[in-house]
Amino acid sequence: MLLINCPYCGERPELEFVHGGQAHIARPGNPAECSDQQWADYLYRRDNIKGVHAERWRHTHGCGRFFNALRDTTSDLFLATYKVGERPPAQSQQKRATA
Amino acid sequence: MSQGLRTSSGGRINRARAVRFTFDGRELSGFEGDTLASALLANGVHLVGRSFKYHRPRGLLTAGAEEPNALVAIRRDAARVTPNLRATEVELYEGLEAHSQNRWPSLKFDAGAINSLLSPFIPAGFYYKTFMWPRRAWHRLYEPRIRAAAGLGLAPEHPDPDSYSNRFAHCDVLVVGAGPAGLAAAQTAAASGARVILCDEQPELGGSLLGEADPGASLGENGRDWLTGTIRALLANPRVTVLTRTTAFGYFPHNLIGLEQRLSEHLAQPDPRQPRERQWQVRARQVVLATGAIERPLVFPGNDRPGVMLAGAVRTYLNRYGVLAGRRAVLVTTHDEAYRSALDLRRAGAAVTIVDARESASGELAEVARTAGLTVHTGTTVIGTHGRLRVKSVRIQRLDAQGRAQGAPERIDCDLVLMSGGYTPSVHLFSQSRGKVAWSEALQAFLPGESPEKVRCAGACRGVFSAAAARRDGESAAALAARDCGHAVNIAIGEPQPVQGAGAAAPGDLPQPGGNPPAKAFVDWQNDVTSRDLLLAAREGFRSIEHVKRYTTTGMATDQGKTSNLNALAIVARQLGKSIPEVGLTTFRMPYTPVTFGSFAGYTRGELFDPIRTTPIHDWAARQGAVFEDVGLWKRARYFPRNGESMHAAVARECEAVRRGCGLFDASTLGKIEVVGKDAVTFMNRLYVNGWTNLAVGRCRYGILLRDDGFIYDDGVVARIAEDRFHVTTTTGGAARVLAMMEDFLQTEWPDLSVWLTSTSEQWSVIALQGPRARQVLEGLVEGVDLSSTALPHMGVAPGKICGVPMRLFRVSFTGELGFEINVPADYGLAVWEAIHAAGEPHGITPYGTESMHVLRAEKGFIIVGQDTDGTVTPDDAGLAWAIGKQKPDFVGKRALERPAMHSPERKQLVGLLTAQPHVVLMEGAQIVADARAIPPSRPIGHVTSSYYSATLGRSIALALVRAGRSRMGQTLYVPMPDGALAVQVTSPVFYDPKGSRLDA
Amino acid sequence: MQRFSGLSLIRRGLTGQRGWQPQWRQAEPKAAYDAIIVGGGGHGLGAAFYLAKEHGLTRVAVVEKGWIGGGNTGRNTTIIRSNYLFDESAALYDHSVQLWETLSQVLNYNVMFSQRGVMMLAHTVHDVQVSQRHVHANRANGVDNEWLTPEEARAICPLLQTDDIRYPVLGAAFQRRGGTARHDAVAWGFARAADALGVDIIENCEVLGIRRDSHGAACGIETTRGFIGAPKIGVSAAGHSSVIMKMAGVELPIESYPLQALVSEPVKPIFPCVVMSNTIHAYISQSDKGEMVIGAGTDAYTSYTQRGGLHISRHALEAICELFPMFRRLRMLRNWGGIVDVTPDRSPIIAKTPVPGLYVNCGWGTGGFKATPGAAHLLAWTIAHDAPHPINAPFTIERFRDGNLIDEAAAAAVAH
Amino acid sequence: MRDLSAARQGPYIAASPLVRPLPPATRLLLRGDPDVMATALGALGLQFAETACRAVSASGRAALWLGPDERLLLGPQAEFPALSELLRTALAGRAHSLVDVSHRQCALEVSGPQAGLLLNCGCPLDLDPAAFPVDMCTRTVLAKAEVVLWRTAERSFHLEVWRSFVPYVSKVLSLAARELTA
Repeated sequence: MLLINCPYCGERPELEFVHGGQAHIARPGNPAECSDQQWADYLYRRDNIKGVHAERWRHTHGCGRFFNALRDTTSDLFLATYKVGERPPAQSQQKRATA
Repeated sequence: MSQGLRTSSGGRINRARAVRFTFDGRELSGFEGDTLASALLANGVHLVGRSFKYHRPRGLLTAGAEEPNALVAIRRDAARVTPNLRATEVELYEGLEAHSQNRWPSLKFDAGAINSLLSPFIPAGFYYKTFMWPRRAWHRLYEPRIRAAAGLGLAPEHPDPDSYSNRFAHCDVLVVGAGPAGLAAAQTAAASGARVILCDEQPELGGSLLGEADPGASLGENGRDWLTGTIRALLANPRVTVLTRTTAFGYFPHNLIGLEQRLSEHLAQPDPRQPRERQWQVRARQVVLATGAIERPLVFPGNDRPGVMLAGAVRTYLNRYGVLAGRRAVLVTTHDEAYRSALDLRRAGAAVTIVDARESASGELAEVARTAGLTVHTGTTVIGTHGRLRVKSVRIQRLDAQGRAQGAPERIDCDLVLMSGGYTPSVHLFSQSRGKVAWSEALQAFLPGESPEKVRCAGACRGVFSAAAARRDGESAAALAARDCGHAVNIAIGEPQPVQGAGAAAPGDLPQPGGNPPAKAFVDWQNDVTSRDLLLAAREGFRSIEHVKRYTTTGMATDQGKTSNLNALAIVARQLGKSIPEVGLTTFRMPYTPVTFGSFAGYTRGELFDPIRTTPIHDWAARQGAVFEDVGLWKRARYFPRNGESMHAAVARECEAVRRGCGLFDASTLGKIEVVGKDAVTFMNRLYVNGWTNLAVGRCRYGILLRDDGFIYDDGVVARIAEDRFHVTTTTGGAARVLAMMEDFLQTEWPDLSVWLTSTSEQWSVIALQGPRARQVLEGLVEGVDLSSTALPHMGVAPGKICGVPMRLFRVSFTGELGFEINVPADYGLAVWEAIHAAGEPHGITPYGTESMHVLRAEKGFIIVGQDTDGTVTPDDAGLAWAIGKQKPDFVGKRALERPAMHSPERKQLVGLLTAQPHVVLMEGAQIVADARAIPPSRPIGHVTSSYYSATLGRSIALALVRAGRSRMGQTLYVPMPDGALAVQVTSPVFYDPKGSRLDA
Repeated sequence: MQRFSGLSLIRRGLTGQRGWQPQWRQAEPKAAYDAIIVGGGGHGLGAAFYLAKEHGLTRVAVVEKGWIGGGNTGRNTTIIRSNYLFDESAALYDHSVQLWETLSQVLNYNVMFSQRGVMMLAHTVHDVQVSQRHVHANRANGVDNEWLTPEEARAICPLLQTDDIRYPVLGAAFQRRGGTARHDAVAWGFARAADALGVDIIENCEVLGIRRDSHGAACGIETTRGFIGAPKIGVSAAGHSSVIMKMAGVELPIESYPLQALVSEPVKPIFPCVVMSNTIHAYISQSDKGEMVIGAGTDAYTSYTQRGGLHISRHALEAICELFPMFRRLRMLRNWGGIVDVTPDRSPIIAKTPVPGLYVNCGWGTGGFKATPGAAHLLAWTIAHDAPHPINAPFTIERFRDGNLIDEAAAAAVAH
Repeated sequence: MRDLSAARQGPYIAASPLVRPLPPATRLLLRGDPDVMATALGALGLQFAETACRAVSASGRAALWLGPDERLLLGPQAEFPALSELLRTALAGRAHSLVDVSHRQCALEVSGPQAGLLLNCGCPLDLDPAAFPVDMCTRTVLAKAEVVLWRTAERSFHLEVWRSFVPYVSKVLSLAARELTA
């Protein structure tokens, strides 16, 4: 059960959250202009990074807000969490996540 | 039956309280404070079990949780039988009933022992090489035999009446293990004001000290006072939670530690209302592991006979339980520490001979032993033992530096053999925290290094073995931990001292003359893995330690290799010509020791397995004898049988009532979302397929929601309550999903929109009143609303009151009849339902359930999302393309609908099916084929989604998804069934009042 | 290859079993091969075996980062079944079950395939509809599956609690040809047989890059033990498929999640078949050693740590204790995790890729073990023919672009 | 035709020593920007503050922060018409959402020296006063239900539970309480 630092409420147990998949995949502004491949990439293609990646969480049983997080998928430790619309805090990709 | 091996005095037992117990039916007695193991030993019982594969007679090897042999079943009553418990962990209580396992007919005479004779032909992994001929024999002949021979205890057969509890907890510093290091750590952390949890698997605090003749003496200055004072202070401190009989079994991400607390296992009469065990989930800001070390056995031929035990264990049985395990002992050791056991035995009156495999034994303890008159053989190995159900003698052989025999072997008669290969620091929990362990050549052990979690190790588990040093180590670890939690540390504590070597001996097997690997030299007691098995594995190409473990099953028994892993690793490394760190350890996994399934479930069982959600009208339906079905977490009335009616008969009656008079249906479980804001209509347009701009206030529309893959996700009636306020209904199962999807789009894609969502699913109780007489029933009850068709047409909504209660009145119909859905605040639901039911008596009002609702809506060809759709159905497939707002530039799913596969003529389309024989009702899920004679694999062209007998139409009807269905109107297709294919005709999915005239009554 | 049999055991027993040779060679990587398989699990080793056995390609190498069978092959709950809903899936998984039925004899290695039956429980009206659709669809596709009443289910599995539990069992779909097998033996059996046909099995050899020639075709792999060339590269790396395929610029629609499983302490035989329940998320069978083997769900977030949260195991054991209340007193012996690569429609990808000469077998999610011989056979065919076999033709990467999803999960999940 | 406006029927609540049902109340779910919140709380006579997870209460009324744009406004049941009207006029013309959820959920009070310990049978939060001080409030989970937890005093918590989950939550608390009182 991870401990997740909600940008609004502070550190809370994973049981209050729902994972929202990879972050920063914006829905195409004008879908009609997308090719089938572009639309399929929006729906299905995921980087599935082994290492530090940006992902979405929603504090469903909490403040209800979506937010983003940088997590190292080889240790499950969080580097940062930040609100929707903000850029990921500067993290060198290789920096190993320490607790 | 006197306790033959009980010492006259000493031990932490209560000699004034005798405790009677039975073992395999034999009446025995021990004392309060005994474990089953110590009590058995006290009665001279060494034979306690039979090994897994060769069924060899086995005695106690250890005194703790790492015991591989003494597995017993404890029986309280027929429903409370627990298999595979370690006798060393079972605390004795009056009337305890213990049974040995894995032997038939008895422990002394076990037929399974035949395997021991066959052992040359059934080495490790033999089952991969045989049992393959003839092919069918595996299932009928070989496998049943193997399964019968395998397994240890008997599985419980009756539902477990005991209850289990769970608790979340938080602390600044969690200390695991209450030995010298752990006690010091807990006290230091507590002194800083930190919130501390201290847990230990033993019933008593003290850890390794409990096995000493004079606990505390080894703790340095004023050791004894410090020990008693520290324990008293910890128990009295409100900021410290002390949990004995509690095992830290798992280390999870972000310092979440799982603890298993045994609450009543040690009681003769546990209170049935109290839980048997409690599972704690502790979130600790800092963790100090003080988990001690486990003594390593030695590997030599015949090292598994009852009476061959670990030296530390014998010392514990003597000092802690007042049991002298034997009178004529032989200590076989490669480690100085073991001499303490010899000296304690000597003091208790036993004769002890010491066999030290090392060239010389010059340690201080060795000198004490010699001066005490004990004979000490050095450079000597054990080449065999003798004695079937109890060790009777050992054969030793002096070796020269090159390992060659020097002089003749010598036989020493004995009734007890102590062995010690040194200590293995317990790094299980540290390793679970994904901490890296590093090999210490000096200590011949893996020691904890760095971990990504906030954890420190102290004492023997990081190689600081002496009690005094462990105490200081615990203090410094806890001081740093408390400081990292922001608590001031008042006493000057330095950094933890680096670990110095203590000249430990290398793990592995004792040298044998001529170097050839001996027979029956056991590495893993419980799984009967010998050093020869390890050599066979290496010979067959299993070189990774993980391969060796899986091929030989060493370390895979219920003790999970606590006494075997290091020796196995060393033997394999030597065979492969590699160093031990090069070969490496296998993965440590939770749980540290086995944990009861029931405690993982905790309160989540029976009625509390999942919440039971019921509507405000549930009790009324129950009183009417309704039969309920589960829909998600909800209970929904399915039908209302009267005087023994079948579901079929009840549904026919209910449907008749709706079609002719009026019916009452509880629709409260539907999801409801209030969408409010000036951009509400823009939001709804972007989300649902329909156009909403032109929906007038006071009107409703059937909405369809897709996901961006173009497939139907949910549907429901959407009402415009005001210019900026929509009342959106969803399916029962979709309530939470749809709201989450809406919040996702609003928060992350369209944050500019000024609109907010509020769930009102449980604010409103929803009473559906359907049927030609519905309006007459309502007229007398409502006020402030005109029920006429002109004022309130089909798909209209109006505020008002009913029986003085505020109401939102919908004119909607899921039955095809004149229909209303009366939404009232939930607490009023029951009273209003009863009022409507009473008012409807003269009109033949009849409650109906979900089954009738399904039939009525199917007669109208209305789909049920989740039944007629399955996540791969588009609006056009379901014949709902008309609902799509044509001018809208975009909605969720629109782009996906333009993909080639969405326009393939071969897509499955929703159609009606009428069976050739009208009274045959098709099975839902049945497949549809074009050719009656098709034999599998017959590539079906569709399947039946909904199928019922329609009382209204006097025949069966069905809806189905069929490839190119709409272009097959009138065609005959076939539904293959086990007893022949059924002919069906493709029709329109609307079977009743196609023009919908009854809706506008 | 030394023949395995009861006789060989007895014969070698007389000389202390010292006559056995390694079951596969510790091969040193050669400079070039006809084909390379990346990933030494059951699928990869099997593909190499079929390449050699059925397609005559003997200059083949299997390259494994760690020790063979160390990935999902060594971490699953060993369940085998083919009662999948869609025609394409039924054909794929039943192809595998048919190969399982003779695998011990083909490999001369007892993989202990035990057709003890797999029972899928239905707890709600919706479950009953979904299960019966499976039964009918399977029968139409020639896959055995039968509908059982609660009484018939209890007759087969007497311990099953069907009534007075939160979600009473309303019936079950039972596939008799389904069952379990010994997972390690599958990897070792394929390795031994492939090695005997000349395949080089190269352990402790991690792939660092995929080299492509001037035309963009795959021509070899960079590894921790040097470059190894081959015109055909089949990637079968389960949870690490994204990592490997990205080395050739191929993006996949998969995400890697932790999947946990656990075993109880061993007890005498008491559990005759495999029981699964989607509604309360648990599946269970008893190994031949006597341990209850229980599968949990995936964790909520992607991860390569091969471990999961305590709440996930708790959730699985809640369900097991509900269905089998006598198992509450059993104790968990060991809990572990693997990395399962999940596609949006929960169906695998066994296909060519946009890069000529590069083939991929991935996306098996939680169902890879049951497909081992089938997937191996089809991957080998696809590599050998540079074209998919009819059975795996639908399982392309492009299906996601065109919308031809084979969505096994959707059908079960939606509760009206 | 009878007037049923007094005929309310709440959900079943399992009794247990530390848990007491609270009477029906007015509940209005307000969503909007901070300035809308400030106006609304001002109208209700409550001290506005932006701090997350904090509740303000005075003279029988309360405003619970549930999210950056979401507050649960509580008041006596009888004041429902007055409060609705008061807020409607105060917020007229302002972008906001005000929805009556008075019947959506029920309130339970968990109090006594072991209140926190009891809640921790199913709630994973640290309920030590230092971590969860008086007037802290938040949505969270209790076993398999979502609840709103608000510490109203050193040893007293106010629980908001959706109607159909009340039997379940009260039964879990009743079962867990057995271990504490023994």
